[in-house]
Order: sequence, then structure tokens, then C-alpha cells
Amino acid sequence: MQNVVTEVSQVFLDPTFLAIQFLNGLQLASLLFLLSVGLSVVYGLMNFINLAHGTLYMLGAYIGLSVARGSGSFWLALIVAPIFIAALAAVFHALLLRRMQAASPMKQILVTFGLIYVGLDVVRYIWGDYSHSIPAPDFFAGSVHLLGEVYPSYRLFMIGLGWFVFIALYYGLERTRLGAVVRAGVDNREVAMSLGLNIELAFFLVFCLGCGLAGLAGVVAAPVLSVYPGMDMSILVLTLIVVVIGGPGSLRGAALGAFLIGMFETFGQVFFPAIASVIVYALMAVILLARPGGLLPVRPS
Amino acid sequence: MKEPLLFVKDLHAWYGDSHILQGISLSVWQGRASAILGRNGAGKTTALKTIMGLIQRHSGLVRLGTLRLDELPAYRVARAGVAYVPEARGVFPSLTVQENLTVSARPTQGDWSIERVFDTFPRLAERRGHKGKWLSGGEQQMLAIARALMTNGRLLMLDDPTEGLAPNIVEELNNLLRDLLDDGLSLLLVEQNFEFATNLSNEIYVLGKGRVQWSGSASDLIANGDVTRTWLGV
Amino acid sequence: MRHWWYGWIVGLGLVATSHAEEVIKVGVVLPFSGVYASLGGDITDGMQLALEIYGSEIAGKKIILITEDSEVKPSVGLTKTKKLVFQDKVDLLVGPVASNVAGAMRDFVHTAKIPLIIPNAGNNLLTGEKCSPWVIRTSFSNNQINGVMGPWLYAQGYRTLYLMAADYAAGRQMMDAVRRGFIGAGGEIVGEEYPPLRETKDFAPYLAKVKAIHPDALYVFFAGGLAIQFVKQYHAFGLKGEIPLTGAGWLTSPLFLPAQGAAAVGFTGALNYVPSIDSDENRSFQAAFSEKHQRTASEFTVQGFDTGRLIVEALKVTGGETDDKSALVDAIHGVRFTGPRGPFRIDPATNNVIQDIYIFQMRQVGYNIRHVVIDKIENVQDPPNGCKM
Amino acid sequence: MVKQKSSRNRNVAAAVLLLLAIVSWSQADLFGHELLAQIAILAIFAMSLDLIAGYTGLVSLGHAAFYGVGAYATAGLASVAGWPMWAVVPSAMLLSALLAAAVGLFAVRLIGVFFIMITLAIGELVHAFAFRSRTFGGDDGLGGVPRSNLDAIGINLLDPAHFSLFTVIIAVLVYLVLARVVDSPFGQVLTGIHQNELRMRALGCPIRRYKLVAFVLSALFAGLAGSLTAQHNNFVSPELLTWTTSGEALIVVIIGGIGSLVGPAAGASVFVMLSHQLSSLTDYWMFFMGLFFVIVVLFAGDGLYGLFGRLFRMLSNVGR
Repeated sequence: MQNVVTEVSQVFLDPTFLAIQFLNGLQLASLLFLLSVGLSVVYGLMNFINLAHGTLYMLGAYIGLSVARGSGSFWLALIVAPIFIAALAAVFHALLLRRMQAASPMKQILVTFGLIYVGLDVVRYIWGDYSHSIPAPDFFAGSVHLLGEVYPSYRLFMIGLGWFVFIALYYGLERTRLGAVVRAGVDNREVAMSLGLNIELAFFLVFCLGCGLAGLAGVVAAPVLSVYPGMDMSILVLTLIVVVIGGPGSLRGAALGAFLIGMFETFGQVFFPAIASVIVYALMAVILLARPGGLLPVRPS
Repeated sequence: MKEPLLFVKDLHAWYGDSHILQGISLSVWQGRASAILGRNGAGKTTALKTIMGLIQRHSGLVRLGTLRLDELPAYRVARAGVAYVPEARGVFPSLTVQENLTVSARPTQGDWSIERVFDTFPRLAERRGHKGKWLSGGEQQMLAIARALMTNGRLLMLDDPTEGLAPNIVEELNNLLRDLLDDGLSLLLVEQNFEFATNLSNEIYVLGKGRVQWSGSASDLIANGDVTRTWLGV
Repeated sequence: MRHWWYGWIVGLGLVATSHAEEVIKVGVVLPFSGVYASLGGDITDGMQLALEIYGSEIAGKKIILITEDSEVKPSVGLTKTKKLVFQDKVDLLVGPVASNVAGAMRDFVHTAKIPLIIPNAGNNLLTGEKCSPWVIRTSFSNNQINGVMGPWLYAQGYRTLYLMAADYAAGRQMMDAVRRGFIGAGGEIVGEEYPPLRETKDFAPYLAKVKAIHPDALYVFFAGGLAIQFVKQYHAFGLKGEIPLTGAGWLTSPLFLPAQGAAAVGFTGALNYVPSIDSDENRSFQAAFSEKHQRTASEFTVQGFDTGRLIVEALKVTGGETDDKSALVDAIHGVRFTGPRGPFRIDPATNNVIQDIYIFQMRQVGYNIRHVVIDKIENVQDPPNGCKM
Repeated sequence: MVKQKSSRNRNVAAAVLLLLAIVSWSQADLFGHELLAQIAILAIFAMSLDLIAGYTGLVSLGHAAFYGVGAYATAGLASVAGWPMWAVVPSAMLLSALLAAAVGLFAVRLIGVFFIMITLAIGELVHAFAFRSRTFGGDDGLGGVPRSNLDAIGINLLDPAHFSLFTVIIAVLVYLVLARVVDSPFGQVLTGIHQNELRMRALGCPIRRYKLVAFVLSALFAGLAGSLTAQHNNFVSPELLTWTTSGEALIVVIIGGIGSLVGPAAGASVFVMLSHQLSSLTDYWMFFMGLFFVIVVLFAGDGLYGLFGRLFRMLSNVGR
């Protein structure tokens, strides 16, 4: 028995093994980044916590499922679902959010919690209670040999997509006028408005974009994770943790938070399986203890 | 006298349950400065924010020229020609000096351009690539004013601009504001610094308990010891 | 009778319960929302089909089902149970799916002496240490399904086994059963992994570990979304060719198979039912079910179906009488039939079902992926496990 | 002056609610008593949350941790360790309060979403512990929790009617205690902190200490609610500790009217009745529940208590 234990730990210190796990961590980080970045910047702009963000992720996955089944094309699903979710977010904004701009955070919690309930049953009503999956696109359906190991190429695609979105958003935020408006709004909403910047419009655009990214995450996750009613809740808390430890309002914070959570989730499960389920909570507690505003806070607290 | 540029009449505002502005009226004329004085908590900052539309206006009239402002959201008030320098400057810390200036620029409306700003404030030109958070207090005040000028408004509202500035910078600020007045800009000033305000302003409004308790010219105020003692504690 | 009180807030139209004297009320507490909603639906469909086939009227009394949603929450399941007993005055109860809900209901029905027929929840304790004369299980115990697999795998030539299940009581109990059997037969467990039940979204870290250790076979228990994710990821990481995948048969349940597709091929599992069992009873059952619902009946449907049939058969014996609960339970103990899953009866010593366990392999047959039965362990009966009634 | 009036209105509303509870109690059948007990327990839990969320501005998504600790401590001390119930219930409350004190020491340094998330994390850590604990039956939970024994004064708590009355009486006592707290100078400071933390700090108020005391006090009563729920169900499971339990409590508070004590108690009855009725009617009851939440925010901004206030004013205007 002793023999087995030492043998095992050596296997786990093998560089190839660690490299593969690093990729797994990056892949999870990619997904979490797509989910958290919109939530984070929206919070930074309007102090608005959308608890129904996970619901949009779930809806994205289901719409992607229907599109992929109907058309046979994963890529079409990858384009249609985020657009649909962004449009849905626009409707949601027009019907509900605009009236709640001045509402207290408590009312926001109540409304978005209500939308979680509504969204869950809408999904159950339309798509039923069974679990589904979207097949990976043919081009990424196989595996590649990496460091002498088999690694699913779709996961490499997920990592690549995460990087792509990060870079695109970084460029958009740092180099465009809208990006500067958003950053100004996050820095100080009142002042930005009093200088003639239409922060509500910027908020609307960022909100729709962020929701669209959540929809994108849903489709992207579907070939790896299954599509089922309740998939929203299982990712929501992790997403909120990413937002908080990164520091709400910051693109780089969301990326850093996603990276940390991806890695701690992955390596925690490998090296500390007994506490794998709580490791991210513990991490968050420690980070908030040391830095009450998150790692990369936008506003000094 | 001509019609005022900014005309505020019987403006009320609430902050949650507290009735902070209980009906204030004031005016600012073209090319002249008005100042609002008062103790802490008198409602001075609230008055500016309410004019700006940052605080829900409860009732009253706000007019800029012929345009009613009291129904407009803050960003429309700004675009209508009110340039605002908020309390504690409100420089955007994560934007560079240049971005701070260009993000709200409306060059088509007037003659303040980035070049002219950099001519007027050479210090800002030197630091154009620095993030807002790395500037000193005086530099931040310069940037906040320059940024407001970049909106090319007709009225400049400044909330306690001298606060925390060294005397030589206050002097510099005084000169700058005089130049702006000479250029035809109008000023509405909230000040703690009695001397600075009376020196610069034509009309003074003394605020207390959410109401205008006294108004008149700067020289009248200096002469009126009762008012300064009761409402300003000077 | 409902009091006006119940509607004082909402004033919604209340469900009218039948006031006819001559009915037999079966209270059904199953999940109709939440993660197990599909199981609740399958079990209910199965029960209704049984009532249609075997007769829903006994001695002039109609059997009616009053369903309540447990939401997979123990406290809700208990409240609904109390509602069915106190308010609807049901004659007997059926439910639930999840063992934690069963745990909450158990003490109440035990004290109230209302027969409860469990159509799924597999916790060993329910028919072991915490057994009750009033709690009867028609589905399985976690031991029953997995206990046979340890010796069977050893007999197939596997010497080292790696265990993996979601980190909750059911997962642990199933792995304990396999471990006991496999070690007892002479094999060695070279690794065990219990990914968190809720948080797990990715098996990649675990799969890499299994690959590094390279056991003779991997034995798993996952259900629902986790089953789909696991099978697909096992395939994607290229383990399928290298390490045989075995486990509790729910992994490739008809509920999850469409989403898993070809990735499921090669899995060897043990279960109390698979759709491809070659018997007249099963064929006619599947035909009747698919005519009504246009899909393949799952093991959950069969558990519901046999539960419904058991109730009908027992009531026939009592002549539709339900007031004497002991007589009703005695009648249940006496029922014997051959159903879709083979010979069915209840063990009076534990109140757990005695049934055949099928060992099957997922294979591509033509264009279809099917559960091919490769072995059958007959009349698997749990030992009392501390049950004293 | 305003304060006195608002607390008088609150007490009037509480009296009306109590009257409704008494009428319901006298009319209820066996299952009615079950629901009434459930409502009373949820009301206690919601009122305890209102003390921090409504009066102090500390929105917690981890209040279920204290509720759950109260329940698990009751189960552990009574059915595992075999303590007598008169010792179990106060100990369970104390344990909840102790946990709150330990957590609160650093949690009250955080504000806004950070406080929400740290409480959520604490809740999840406690949940994970219960979920894996063999002693407490892991995720299958632990049964056989006894109820308090009041046979000495002629009350048999195994009788649903007696138990529901017992829980209603305790809810009334908790209301009276909490009402005293929020009306006291201590409560005024909490409200002050909620309204303007910076000003209170400028006035030299030890804000964190006040927050901590409120947090601990709130946990004490959450623990009591947990203990009662364990006794009511004779069963505990990790479900009590999930963050959605905390979320639902928060919803009850908001539906009822945050910062009014009596509102959350009324919210508890609406929540229990509505979810019970809806889930019997349709499998898609969550849809209607969710819709109801949205409608409350859109049309009854301040919750039931706000509606009650409006009705009250309307009636008194008519009367004039």
C-alpha cells in the first residue's frame, strides 16, 4: 500500500502531467472569463449584480443546442446564440432594468433571483428535463498529441477563444472611445455623466455585450459539459467568486480571477481532493481578508 | 440688467428621507461669477449636483439661456453647456491625462481644443501619458478644470476648487479663472475659501439649512458682519 | 376538506380533490422540478402505465394518484408527505427519488404507520439499519447493484481497479460495495477519487490522474449531467482505448445515452434493468410504453411500473381494503410476478426487492448503440444489514 | 418623532399579523398546523436576517450557515450526545452566535458585494462540512431529532397544534426582543450606519463593533430558527445550509418589506403559502414564483409592509 502511495505522488509530479493539468486549468479559466467579464464591468458601471447571469449562460447553451440540431452546424450555433442572448438582454433592459436603475441593491437581488426561477422553468418547458449535449465541431472533434499525451483539440480551441476574447476586449476598452467612456464610467459614474457622457447607454451596450458573452460561454461549454436545467446555478457562484476576487469593474481583474479559480479548481482536485469542493471559497476568503476590494480594484476602497 | 445665463428658481431636492434643498433661487450672468457660500452641510454641493441633474430634482425651475434643464438627465445638462468641476476633482484615475481630456471633448461647440488646453496648462502636456491617479493635487485640479473646458460649455461650475491646494496654486487658479471670465465664460462657484470667493465673484449667495439666507454683492457681504457670523462662522 | 385558511393569501383556485367515497388514494412524492425532475416524470409515467394495464379499479374502488413535488429537498418532501397524509388522507405513499428526501420522510411514515413504497432511493440504510415495517423498496439498494460487480470483474481477469464517484452518500456506498467484493475476490484498489457533487464541471484533472496510474479497469458511478460529461470526456482524453470503463449501469441510462452517443460504446455496467432484456414481458412492456410516449422506457420507468403493479396486485389480495395497513403490507410481501426486469418480489426480512442484476456492455449494433446483456446474476438478495423489524 | 410613529405603525401591523395567525391557528387542521409552524419558523429566520440586512445594511447570502448550525447543533447535542432539550436549544443558539462572532470579526470589515460574497463563502464552507460529515449523516442527513419537552406545563409538542402554537409564541417573543433592539439607541446607531456610514465614522462611532454585535445577535436568532426547524422536521440535512436557503430568506425579507421586522414575518407567510400552493398546482411553479418576485419589485417597491402602510393611510384618509 505504502508503495502505491509513493508511486502515485511521483506520477503527479511528472512535468507532462502538470502541463496537461495546466491546460485543463486554462480551459476552465477561459470559460469563467467569458462568464465573469460582463458581470464584472456591469457591476463596475452601475453597481448592478445580475444574479440571472448564469441563466443567460444556460439559455445560450440551449439555444445553441437547438440551432446546432436544426442546422447541423456548431459554428452557426456559436454565432446565433450569443446574438440571441444579447438581444434578449436588450429586451430585459428595456422592460425591467431601466425602471430599476435607481432601485436599491436589494430589489435588484429580488428581481434577478426571480428571473433565475423564471428562466429555469422556461428552459424546462421548452426543452424538457433531460440532459443534452452538443457535439464538438468536426474540425475540433478529435484529439491532438501534446507532450506525448492525448489532448482533446476542442479544449485547445476553448483556451484560444478565451485569449481571443480577452485581447479583443482589452483592445476595445483601452483603445476605443467607447472603451474610454466605459472606463470613465467605472472610475466615477457621476462625474462621467456630468461631463456629458451617456453612461446609461454605455451600460446598456456593455450589459448586452456581457450577456452575449455569457451566451457564448454556454455554447462553448456545451460540448464539454452537458446541457441541463440547473447548469446555471452550478456556474453562477464560481462566476461571482471570479468577479469578487479579481475586483469588480476591471477587465484584467476578471481575467486574473478566472485564471486563479481555474488553476485552484484544477490543481486543488488533483492534489487536495478531500477539500476540493471548498478550496475556491477558502481562496476567496483569504484574498478578501488581505485585500478587501479584490486583487485589482478599480476604485480605491 | 440683462436676462441671466443660468436662472434657478425655487429648487427643491430630497436625499432619501431628508429634504436637503428647500427651495433655492439664484442666477449667474454672462461673463460674471456667482458664488455659493455656507457652512458644511448647508447644501452647497447638493445645489450644484441638483442643477447638474445628479440628484433627483423634486420641483423648481432651472434654465440655461432659454433652455429648461430641470427635466434633463445629467449628461444632457452637460451637453447643453454646463461644464462641471466636481468636489475633490473627480479625475478618472484609470484614464491617462490625455484620455481624461478627450473622453468628454466636444470640440465642435467652441474653441477649447486639446492643443489650446496643453498651451494653457503646459504641465498637463508634459504628463499627457500619465494615468490620472498619479497626478498631484494641484495637477488634478488643473486637469479637472481643463477637462471641463474641453466640453466647451457656457457656464463653468466649480465645487470647492481651492480645497487642499497650496497658496501659490490657489493664486494661479485665481488668475486662470479671471482669464476665463475675461473670455466671456460664466462661473458658478461653491467655496469654503471666503476670500477667494469674494475676490472673484460678483454675486454671492449664502446658503444655510437648505435655503438661500442672504444674497447680494461681495462688498455688501464683507460689510455685513451679522450674516458672516451667523451663516458662515467667519 | 380544505379550510378557507389555505387560500387566504392567494385566493387561487384550489385543486378539487375527489370526494367520492370509493377511491383508493396513493400519495406520490417525487421530484417534478430540480435536478431529478426527469426521474420523477419517468417513474410517474411507469406507474400510470401499470395502472392502465393491470387495472386501476379494485372491488369498485378507483385508484387515484395524488402527486406532489419534492423539489429534491428533504424538508419539502417531508412537508408534502404530511400534506398527503393529514390533508388528503392517502391510503399509502410512493416516493421519493433521492435518499436524503427518503431519510426525512422515513421517521414520519414509520411513526404514522403509513406504507411508503420507494421507487428509487437506494440508500442501504433504508432497508438496513433504518428499515421499517412500513417502508418498502421496489427499486434497489446501492449494495445490490454494485455488490455483484467486484467478484465478476475479478473473474474477468481484472486485478487492479480505480474507483470514481461523485462525493455523496450514494457514491460512497456504491464504491464501498464494489471495493468489498473486489478485494474479497483477491483484487487491489489502486486509487479512489470522489469529485465534489455540485461543483464538478470538469473531469479532466481526475482523468489525467487515472491515466497516470493506469489501472486494469476504472469503475465509476455518475448520473445525470455528470454521466454525460464523464463519458464524453473519457472518450475525448483517449482513455477509452487504454483503460476499460466499468461501473454502475446508470452511467449510460437511456436518459443520457442520446447525448453521449458513440462515446458510450465499450462501457460495461451492472443494473437492475436495461431496455434490451430479451423476454416477452420486457418486449410487451417496451412496446406499450413507446406507443404511449414515443421513447424508450428507462430503468426508472420500470421501477415506477413495477411499483404500480405491486400496488394493484396487493390491493387485489386485500379486496381493495386499505384500512388495515398491516394486512396491506402482508399482501405486498406476498406478491410475486415476472416483470420487465424478471422475477420480482419483496424480501419480508428487509422490505427490499429481490431481483436479477444484469451485466451489460454498450455496443454498436447496426446504426444503434445498445445495452447488450452479457451476464445475469439471479435473485440478488441483500443480507439484513442490521435490519430488525 | 418620526421614529416613534414608524415603530407604532410597525406594532399595529404586527398585532394584525398576530391576529391573523391566531385565527388561522384556531381554524387549522393537522396540516394547517404544519404550515403555520413552518411560517412561524421562517418568520423568525427572516426577522433575524432583517436585523442585519434591513437595519444595518449588511446583506448576507450566508445566513443559512447560522440557521444550519442551530439545526445541526440541536441534532448533534440531542440525538447524538443525548443532552436534555432545555440545554440543547440555548447551546445551539450560542454555537450559532459563536460562529458569527468568529466570522464577523473579519467579515464586517467588508462592504457591499464583498460582504455578500464572504458570507456566501462561509455558508458554503459550513455546508461542505455537513455534507461530508459522517457523524451527521453526510448529504443524507440525520433523523431522530427530538422536540422540546413541555409536558410539565401541559403542552405536548408532538401534537402539531401545540407545536404550531409554540412556534408562533416564540416568533412573537423574538419580534418583541428585536423590536426593542431596533428602537433602542443601539438600533438607532445601526440605522445611522446603514444610512450614512461615513458620517457615523466621522462622529467617532466604532462602526465595526456595532456591526459585529448586530451580526452576532442576528445569528443567535437564526440559530433559534434552525433549532426549531430541526425539531419540527425531526431531521436535519445539508439542504438547510445551501446558499439558496440564504437567498430565499433574503427574498422573504424583501417581499415582506426590508427594515420593518413585521414585513419579513408577513413575507414568510406569503412565501410558504405561495410556494406550497403553486407547487401543488403545477410542476412549473418556479416560473410563477419568479414572476411574483418581479411583480413585487415593480408594483410594491417596499414590499408587503409598504403596501400595508399605503392601505393604512388610505383608510385613515377615507375616515377623515
